[in-house]
Amino acid sequence: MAEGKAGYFGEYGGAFIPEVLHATFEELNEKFTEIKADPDFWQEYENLMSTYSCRATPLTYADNLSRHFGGAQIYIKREDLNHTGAHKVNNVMGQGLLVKRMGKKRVIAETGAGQHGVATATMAAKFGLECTIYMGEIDVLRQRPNVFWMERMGATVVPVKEGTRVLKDSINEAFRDWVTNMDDTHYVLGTACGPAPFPEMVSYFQSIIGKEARRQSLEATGKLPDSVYACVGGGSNAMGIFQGFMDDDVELVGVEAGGHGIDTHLHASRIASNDATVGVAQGFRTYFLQNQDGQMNETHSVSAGLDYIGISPLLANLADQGRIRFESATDVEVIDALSLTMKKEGLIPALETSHAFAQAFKDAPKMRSDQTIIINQSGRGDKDIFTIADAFDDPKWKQFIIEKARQYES
Amino acid sequence: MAEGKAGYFGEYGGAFIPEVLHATFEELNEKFTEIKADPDFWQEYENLMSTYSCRATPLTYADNLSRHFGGAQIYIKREDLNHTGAHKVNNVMGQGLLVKRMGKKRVIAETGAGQHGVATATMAAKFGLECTIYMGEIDVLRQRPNVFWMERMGATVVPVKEGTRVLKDSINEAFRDWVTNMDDTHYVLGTACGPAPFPEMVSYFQSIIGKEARRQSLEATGKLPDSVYACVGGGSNAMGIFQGFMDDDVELVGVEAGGHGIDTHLHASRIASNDATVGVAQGFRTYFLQNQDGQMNETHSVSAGLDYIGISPLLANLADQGRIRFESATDVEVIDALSLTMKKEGLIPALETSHAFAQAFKDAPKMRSDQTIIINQSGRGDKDIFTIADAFDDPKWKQFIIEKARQYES
Amino acid sequence: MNLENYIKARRQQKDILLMTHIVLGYPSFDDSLRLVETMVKAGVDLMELQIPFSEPMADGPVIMKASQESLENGATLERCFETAEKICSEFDIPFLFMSYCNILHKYGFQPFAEKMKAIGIKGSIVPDIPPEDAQDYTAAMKQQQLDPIFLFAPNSSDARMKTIEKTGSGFIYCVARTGVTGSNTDFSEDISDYLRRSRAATDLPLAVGFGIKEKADIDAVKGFVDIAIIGTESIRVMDASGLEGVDRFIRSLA
Amino acid sequence: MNLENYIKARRQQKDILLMTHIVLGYPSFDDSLRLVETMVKAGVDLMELQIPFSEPMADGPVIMKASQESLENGATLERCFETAEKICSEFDIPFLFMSYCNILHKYGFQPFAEKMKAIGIKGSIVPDIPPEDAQDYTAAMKQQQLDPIFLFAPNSSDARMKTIEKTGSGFIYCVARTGVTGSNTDFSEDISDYLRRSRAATDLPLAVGFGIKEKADIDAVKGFVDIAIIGTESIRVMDASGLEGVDRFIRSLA
Ligand SMILES: Cc1ncc(COP(=O)(O)O)c(C=O)c1O
Ligand SMILES: Cc1ncc(COP(=O)(O)O)c(C=O)c1O
Repeated sequence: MAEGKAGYFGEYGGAFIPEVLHATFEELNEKFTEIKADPDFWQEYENLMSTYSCRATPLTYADNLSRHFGGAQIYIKREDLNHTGAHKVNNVMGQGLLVKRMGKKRVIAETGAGQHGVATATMAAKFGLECTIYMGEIDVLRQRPNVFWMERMGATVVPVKEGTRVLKDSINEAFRDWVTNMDDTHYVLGTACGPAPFPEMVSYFQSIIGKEARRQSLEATGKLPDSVYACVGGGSNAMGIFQGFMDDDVELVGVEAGGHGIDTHLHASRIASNDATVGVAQGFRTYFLQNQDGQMNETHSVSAGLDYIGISPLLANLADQGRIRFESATDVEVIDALSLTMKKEGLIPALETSHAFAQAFKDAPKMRSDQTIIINQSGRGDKDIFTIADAFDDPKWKQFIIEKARQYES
Repeated sequence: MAEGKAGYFGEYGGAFIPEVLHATFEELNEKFTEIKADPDFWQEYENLMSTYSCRATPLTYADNLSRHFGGAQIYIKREDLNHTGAHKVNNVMGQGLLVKRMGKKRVIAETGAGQHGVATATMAAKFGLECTIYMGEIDVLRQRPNVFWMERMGATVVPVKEGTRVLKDSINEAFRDWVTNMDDTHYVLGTACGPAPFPEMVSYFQSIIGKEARRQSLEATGKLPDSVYACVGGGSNAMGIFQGFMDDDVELVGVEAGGHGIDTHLHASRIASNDATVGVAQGFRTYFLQNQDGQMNETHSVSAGLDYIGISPLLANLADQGRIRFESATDVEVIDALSLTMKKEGLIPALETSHAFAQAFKDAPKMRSDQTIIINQSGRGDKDIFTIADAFDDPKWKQFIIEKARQYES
Repeated sequence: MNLENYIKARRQQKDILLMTHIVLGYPSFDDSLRLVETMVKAGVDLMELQIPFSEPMADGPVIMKASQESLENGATLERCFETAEKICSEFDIPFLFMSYCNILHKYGFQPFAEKMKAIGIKGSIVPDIPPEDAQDYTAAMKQQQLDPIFLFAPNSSDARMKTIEKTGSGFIYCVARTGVTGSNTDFSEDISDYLRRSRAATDLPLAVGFGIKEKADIDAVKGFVDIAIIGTESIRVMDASGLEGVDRFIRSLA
Repeated sequence: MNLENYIKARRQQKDILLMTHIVLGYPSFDDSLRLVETMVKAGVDLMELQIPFSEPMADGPVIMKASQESLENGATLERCFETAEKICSEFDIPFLFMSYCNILHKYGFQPFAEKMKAIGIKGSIVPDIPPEDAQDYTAAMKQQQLDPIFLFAPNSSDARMKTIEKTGSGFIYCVARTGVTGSNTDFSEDISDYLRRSRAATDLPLAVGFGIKEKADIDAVKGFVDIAIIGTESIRVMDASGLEGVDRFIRSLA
């Protein structure tokens, strides 16, 4: 997939890493090249995913939503059914197999919402690896349920007290660990960002989504979809599904976090807004939400998993090429889309995922009924209950928590 | 499967219902007979389950646990990967298709832990049915997260303030609704209990588990398992997997809730303890935990889904015949089994499910390494976080809840 | 004189008989005795004594709550029997037990029937035993010359009514509407069709219950049935205005 | 005189040179000026002025915290340039910028190099620009006769060292150990092998840093390298005992 200089996609990508990691990345690049060329590896990976998680994940026809909007036929790719509840596990298990090949004994990872942390802790338990998860202190406080599960699976969760104490800071901290322990440790990066080969490698493992979706679309409808929707944080689920349709006449739509609106600066839209500029940080070159000095901005989104400052270099490049349409959905639109999806289909998309639904719901009514779209349901929302209940401002939930707290305090 | 008198299994079963429901049950029996004889129906059911949920659910080889115990090879049937997180959805979607055939517009259900309620609310959303869920007031308070999701999916959750305000009382309340609204309403009973044809019908839909598991065992190991383990509440997941091996030389092991120990009366073991006697309640004849006057006892289990007073008439009969070995696992054993499974395999069985794991862990070390067992992982534990965190008495979780409560109160 | 004959004889003197209901042990066993006394003196013709059960599937909230409180106050089957025995010996109308299958089943249908006979109870109403599963129950009752009362529902077909009436004896309890006890029934609406079908289906006396709560309701069914049954309403009255209220209430129905 | 020659000339008079480090704007820009003054007076031979960056991937906790506080106090790139300009004009040793790629990239490598030249900064240390991606950066620096300093790590192979030394100029920064700044390095342990390999790989002067915090550490590397770099430790001393402490600390190293 890379073109031109290794590790670059157009002018994006690269590996801006301290010298001490050079050898580690050399090994990683070598092993990644090796497994890509090895059909047995992909077979091993598919076997693992079909016995440990539930791949192929289904493509669900959303008949009620389709009828409700009276436009395109809406299909939903069900990454939410994966073990641990999101597409993140695809990448993590793939890297886990790689770790085994490299003979390393320990994995580290960053996590924001906690989804990737849970997936990594799960993989580490399954593969018998030591595991440390870096998580911004603010996220540790917000996302206690995920911390709880990571710890119960034997991982050490380290609250990162530096910087803004959120996702990007946990990435910095993970790198700090790695430059100290690279000999026995692999850093399981959670999205299609970071220094090469991570963006390509994560996309490679996630491409299992698109491969399946393409085949399933043909089986279910006899043709390819007209449009495919995915939310875009770092970009891994989007790259995952888009890769199935890259060379086809299929519109690809990436939906970023619009937060309070892209005019407000309180968002995390790198491409859909005009607020981001090209920079080099966290090991790679891409569009970042940064100020004029090159300091990274704080971002905002109702979903913890989409508020990353940068975007996959692969997506930045595809945006330049006009291959992907980028849109954004505001917090309010997202909650509405989530609510409608629950009521109409009995599905609970994660808040991240609901961004893709929100945009699809804007477009579907304008399409013909013989057109079809696929929305990538990257994860399930039931682990977001604390956030979703707050988003709905549910009084009975609050009462429940207050009562529970009273029990604990007495 | 029925033998002798219709709706009876040995001396258990029957339909002890008020006259006003007679016609409703006649119709239900008729329709159930009809779909059982209709191969298209099963095909439609399998299609639905493979596109809306992720059937066939995988059979996962637990290599770490197998090695840890050094005995039998342990395989895990992954009902936890189902949409809504447990086997309950198999039954609910099956009944949903039946409701469509009967042309009814509304469904009602009882729920204890909330799992079956969530599954029913999900099905109702998907099928466009009105939905009322009865849930004991105590369970509503304990299981707020599930109530939250049911309501968000459009269901009305009615807290039952009668009786002991738990599962059995919500069943009574659901029947009270049904005797009033039987014309347009179907009662989606959640386990293999209740008046005929429910025990047989629920088991029929759940048999999809066993069908798959049998085939998958042959594929994965070239032979049938030596033993199959399932936890037993009402008995639906157990009947579901056991049916795949009923006529084979395979040991079937049902594990009931041992609570504080079967000598303490604080448990919910109907067969494994000597505390239950045959009775007629909630519409059917089986072993019940009741006092000498025939009043039902309160039961105890760490898991909300296993503390039912009765047991499936099919299982009671198979117990009489010696076809199933019944065991019990105490709360403490269950938490230990859960903890080990998380650490060794990255799997989070529900507390109910962990009973099956606990017994399997007692037996596996005594078996030969060329023997295999299957444990039915009926559900995932991450929705039990409030209960599991309490079971582990996790101080950081408590702190999190207390902080959250403070936010809400301010 | 058996129950059926008692009803038929009594009907010679009255257009319609009155059957009332209490929950044994609610509010207390002493109160149960006094309630019966009040009702009998006020002129009721027969009575149901409900033995509380922890899973009262067919009862509405009022009776359910009464049953539950009775059990919470420690009501045992033994206490119910003792009180029923006292009642039967002191008052000279027929008394029936009302309960759920499990109470009889756990005690044993035969011992239970023997006990009823010994106490002086004339029959039993058990709403969760359908005719199909009634054999042991009816056999035990009949052996003791007791009457197992069965129920018709508005949605029972003519054929079904035949089956039911063949299984039971004493009289037929016509449930006035679908649903549980204690809700309103609109007796001004036409339930005459249902009651006429019921009448045609059996030679047994007919009683009608579920939602009767004032004289007008009784008047509406007069001519169609032999007995009007007051269930929930008398508990409501008792809760609201005590024995005196009950006395006034029952007398107002005559 | 360019940086390399300055170092070589100075080494004629001293066994080993001392390079120290400050974070611009920490604790304040005024303090930065005073710190430089103290250090220069105490005899340091060259200094790194770190421009804080919000994502300091290679820094340890102490420098990271200093950077963050500087930014929180409102440090802008403009203020950093102004202060650096004042420093360069007032003190007569070579000053280098230390920062991360994005700071230069965002400003533009060429404008950044021009600015450095105008201010009087002699070179730059940017730990997250590897030789492979350094072309624009080094070209811009070299056009202004500035030195882009590159780093060796203990796990750099001989071949890799060759690549690195060809890309950079001024001197080579030998990272004493893996990990981030500010942790302990055991200089009594044998790092001589690594430093000997470094020496063999380049004719550029060698500096060693990461974990030097007392005279004994400096003595241990004397003879292997030309410059000892004090990074984190002087921030620690400043935090603990102010400018006076820093003065005492630097003098203790001579
Ligand atoms: C469910 C879900 N979807 C999407 C994302 C965004 O990540 P990416 O853009 O890499 O898919 C996350 C990140 O946490 C997530 O949890
Ligand atoms: C995950 C899970 N397993 C098992 C059970 C017990 O039910 P059954 O015995 O019908 O499978 C429940 C009931 O709520 C459940 O949620």
